[in-house]
Amino acid sequence: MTRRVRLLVMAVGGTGLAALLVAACFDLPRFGGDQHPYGDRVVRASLARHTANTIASVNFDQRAFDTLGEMSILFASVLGTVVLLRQTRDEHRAAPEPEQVALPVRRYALLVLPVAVLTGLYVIAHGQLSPGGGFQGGVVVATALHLLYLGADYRALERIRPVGSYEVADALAASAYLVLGLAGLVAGTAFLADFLPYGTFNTLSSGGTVPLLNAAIGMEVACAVVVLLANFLDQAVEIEKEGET
Amino acid sequence: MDDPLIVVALLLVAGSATAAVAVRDPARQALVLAVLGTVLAVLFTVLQAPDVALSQLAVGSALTPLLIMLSVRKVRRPKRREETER
Amino acid sequence: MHHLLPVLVAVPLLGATLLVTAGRHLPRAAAETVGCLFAAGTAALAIALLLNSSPPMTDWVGGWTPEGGESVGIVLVGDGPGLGMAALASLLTVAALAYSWHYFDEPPRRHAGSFPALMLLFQGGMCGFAIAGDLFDAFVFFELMSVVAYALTGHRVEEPKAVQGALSFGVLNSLGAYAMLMGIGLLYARTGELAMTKIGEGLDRHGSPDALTLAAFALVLTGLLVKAAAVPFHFWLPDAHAVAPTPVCMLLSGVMVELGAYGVWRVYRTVFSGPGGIPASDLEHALVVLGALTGLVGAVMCWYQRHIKRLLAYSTVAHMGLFLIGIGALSPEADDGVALYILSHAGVKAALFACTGALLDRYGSVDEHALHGRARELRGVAVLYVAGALSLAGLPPFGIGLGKAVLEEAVGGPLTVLFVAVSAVTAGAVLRVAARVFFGLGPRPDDESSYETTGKKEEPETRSRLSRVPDTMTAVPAVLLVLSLAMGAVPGFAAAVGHAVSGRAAPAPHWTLIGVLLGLTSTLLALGLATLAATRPKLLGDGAWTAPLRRLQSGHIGDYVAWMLAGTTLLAALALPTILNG
Amino acid sequence: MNGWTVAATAALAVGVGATVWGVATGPLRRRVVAQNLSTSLACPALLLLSEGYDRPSYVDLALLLALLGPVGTLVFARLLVEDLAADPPRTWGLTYAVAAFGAAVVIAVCVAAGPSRALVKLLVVGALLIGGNLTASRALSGGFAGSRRG
Amino acid sequence: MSVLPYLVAAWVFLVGCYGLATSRNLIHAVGCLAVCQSATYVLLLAVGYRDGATAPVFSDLKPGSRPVVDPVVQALALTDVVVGATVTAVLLALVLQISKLHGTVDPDELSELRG
Repeated sequence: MTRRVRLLVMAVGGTGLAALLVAACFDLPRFGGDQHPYGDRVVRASLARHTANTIASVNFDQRAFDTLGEMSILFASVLGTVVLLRQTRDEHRAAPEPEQVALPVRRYALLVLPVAVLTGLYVIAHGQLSPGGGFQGGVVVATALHLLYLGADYRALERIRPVGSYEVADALAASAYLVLGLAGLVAGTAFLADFLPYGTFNTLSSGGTVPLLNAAIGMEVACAVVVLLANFLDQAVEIEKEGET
Repeated sequence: MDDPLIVVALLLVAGSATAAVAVRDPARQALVLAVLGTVLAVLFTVLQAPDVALSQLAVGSALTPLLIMLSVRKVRRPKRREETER
Repeated sequence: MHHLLPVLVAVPLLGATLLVTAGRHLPRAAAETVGCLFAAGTAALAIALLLNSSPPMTDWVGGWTPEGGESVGIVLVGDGPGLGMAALASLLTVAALAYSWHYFDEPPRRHAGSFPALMLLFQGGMCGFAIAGDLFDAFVFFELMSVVAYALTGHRVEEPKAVQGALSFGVLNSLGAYAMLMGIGLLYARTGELAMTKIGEGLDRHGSPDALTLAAFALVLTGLLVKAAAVPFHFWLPDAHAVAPTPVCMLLSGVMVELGAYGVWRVYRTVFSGPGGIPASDLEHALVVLGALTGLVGAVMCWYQRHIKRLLAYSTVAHMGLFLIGIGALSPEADDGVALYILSHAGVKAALFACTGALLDRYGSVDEHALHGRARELRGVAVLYVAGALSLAGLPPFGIGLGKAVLEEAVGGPLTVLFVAVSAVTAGAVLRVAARVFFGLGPRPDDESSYETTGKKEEPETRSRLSRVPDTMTAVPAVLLVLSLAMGAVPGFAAAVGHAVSGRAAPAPHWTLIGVLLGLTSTLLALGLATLAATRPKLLGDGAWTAPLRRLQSGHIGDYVAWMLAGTTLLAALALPTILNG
Repeated sequence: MNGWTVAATAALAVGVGATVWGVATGPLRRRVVAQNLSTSLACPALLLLSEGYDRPSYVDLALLLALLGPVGTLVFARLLVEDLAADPPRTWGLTYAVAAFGAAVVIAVCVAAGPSRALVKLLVVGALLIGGNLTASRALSGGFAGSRRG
Repeated sequence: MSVLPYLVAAWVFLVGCYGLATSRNLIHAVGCLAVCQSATYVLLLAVGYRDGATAPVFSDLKPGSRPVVDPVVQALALTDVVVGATVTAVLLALVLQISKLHGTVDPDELSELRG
């Protein structure tokens, strides 16, 4: 298809879809409206289970099955990336050149690294209380480790990052989520049921299984993102085709 | 809808999304996407969704740009070599 | 029993995590055994649940059973069709894993378990989608299934075609999923609910349909129809199915695409079928138009392929068109027919892909012209291939024949001609391949260079080119074909399927004289077409008139996206009369 | 609307609006600076919003942005180092102005918070914001690579 | 003005589709897909907004003292963000392999699959 035909088809389809969406927008309830039946029920249920952060209650208790799917998507895409970016037969690894980074940047990176890891852990730990949770904190922890690549060089990062162990930890965290779900079936009433005591409202141990599932997700996400970035970094920095110098 | 804050945040999102599409060079697009991520996080805060804003910040401000920039670097690298060989 | 519904998803996922945990130290055979065991365990569970699915089960995950009719949890629905699809997906996963036993080239270094783990994740995603009773939950598992499928399609990363096909697949399906999510957002805005039945009630409460209903309908169906490869959303399918590893093709063509059609059925039935949704006549209108287009385009493109896997992929497109017409008929009889059709089509299509995989690994080619007469020695594979082709045509007593006969009777009218023609042409194309490749019939086709993708210079998927076809690679298709024969021939089976799908609303599906005659007609037509094509290649082989159609299949992502937008518009336009009248 | 949210609106409309324009157009050296400034402007805006909505827990957002924003900029500084070396940005005036704005916002919010545990968090945010912004600017304007690259 | 958020979501989605259809670089195309996805976040959160309400996070808020926005859409958007990031990663991995094997990332120059 030539570019012109494509643009023509695109114009027809885009105009139609635009008209449809705009018409739908004017039929939507007013922005900021007061009709949220499901939302109101969720807030009540969350308070009844002593979970201060309602979003955490939705993610790890009321709609925990969605989070199971989400976690599996992350797990699958990491596994998929590992498979897709594997080292093929005509490729070899070249040791990356040591790089020198300006002192202020280096200092900044090394200083911020522990702060960022701590912040990430804090965000995970307070997931059921304040905004944040396993997903957000996990990404922060994983990103923080890559400050070593930015501030020092790739070899420094490789030293603290045995990718294999992170892969195993990723899988273990994912299975921990599943096992907790099955424990709900055995000990409680249903798969992913919240079978632990709900604790005191607005404390770290409140919410029953919510903090546990949250922690499993935090670990899973942190490890998954590390493995994901490791594969891309390998491609960008180390892996070369045979014949390239 | 009388909250100017929401209007401003929405317009910023619309503007940076349009820019992210209009900028055709992937490295420069990654810069715009990083800004889009930040602006989206601000919009989510204004819409009272701090949890989503946090994850958008975590993903949009460092992770996605890093992934895209690493891909750009990998894609560009062989070309560089050819040019120097010529 | 209903508590075990979520376990159907948890077991394969647990297997996958286990394989990744232990995969670094596990020998390959052990990893593959573990994969098979988990897949088979899930399949057994799915069948056990299926046998108990009358009356339908519902399970509220996390024990959030409704209070006063309202719940905050996610509902899973274990009825006949849902569990049937889950059981089909699980059984086919077992078959694919058995087929791929020792099949692949070296697994990625220190990742012996990665391929079976991905297959298990795929299985988990498909099961989760099949039993979802909550629209957003369906989206999540839809995405899980898609993401795994992209990775599996691109598994052979040293093949230029494989990675390109996987990317087209990925971009189109992700965009479709986002369109679906936009639709879910619109529905949530209107009704404030996510459980499908609740959304349906909410729409009804609101009154007659308006532009929002139409937009939500078009967007949600776009996502599902991209997966179901309806024209003009179908472009990714031949590109992806032609390049995916054979065991993956078996799953993609056999059940994943059909899950898209199943999703259309489920979503329409539970969300849009009330007075506040889209009237049945409009849905029928839309699905019959799209289905007929899909059937015709698929059949024509199928006939003019020489890349055997692409040919089979287009035949899947063509048959998807027939499924969509059947779903659009919205009668219990048609549902029974479609269910039988999908079940036995899955077996037959997977068997045909499996046989093609054997060709690829033995000769390093899947090009019909290049393989002319070369596979004479593979007698067993030849028999399976011909049996598969004949059953694709609807030869009684194969299950496809029965499903198609029931469907033709339910749909009736001029569409019967389309059914006969589509199955005759697709089966004729497969028979033509069999005649040329296995029997060397007719003159050797000249090898002119052409626009389209040929099947030459394909890398075998096994470690080296096989000198003989291993037993697993013939046993799996044989079993699959026997099963799909049994679906039509064992009298109780069809009745059980009918009971599971539509309860007692329709008479149990059974063979009728007209059905047998129609099946025989399309088989004879297919045989005739194949003989004619093999012996007189010039007569039917000149596809010049299809050139414009073939140029559309350009492999360009931009084209495919443009067509997708046009398709959404078309879908909305077909259902528009409702809004104008309402 | 109160004074805090009005200030946040102004910071977003003028400051972040300008950076969106800056990142979308012009030479690469302008775009990277705009990207860096977008985080250094959005972070104080988030602090102002937290105060304006009377939600101390929203400070976490600013904390995260102050941490990760400069990291994002360092990604670009590192991976675009060759393109930037040829044409380094020189916008110290603007950088210091934005840093001063950030400092002013942090001080204002601190004063409003009064001495408490929240104050510590706010000070950490302030330090990270200003330190990160300046380091990232320096890295962009050719200070990333050490002496070896020259 | 009360439809502005929805219109912005629609605009972002369409603009992303336009970019995807006209892209000359696959990495850029994957970026455009991310833009399309951000439309879904905007739509979902706009749907859940309630005038004058605040976030349903009660660590620093007395339950019942202020109206709260809909938490469900936030959980959905959160899931969606994760999905988006991972899909981007898988697609970028595929683009990397395309660039290695085809030597280009311009969709106009890819000609392996046709007809």
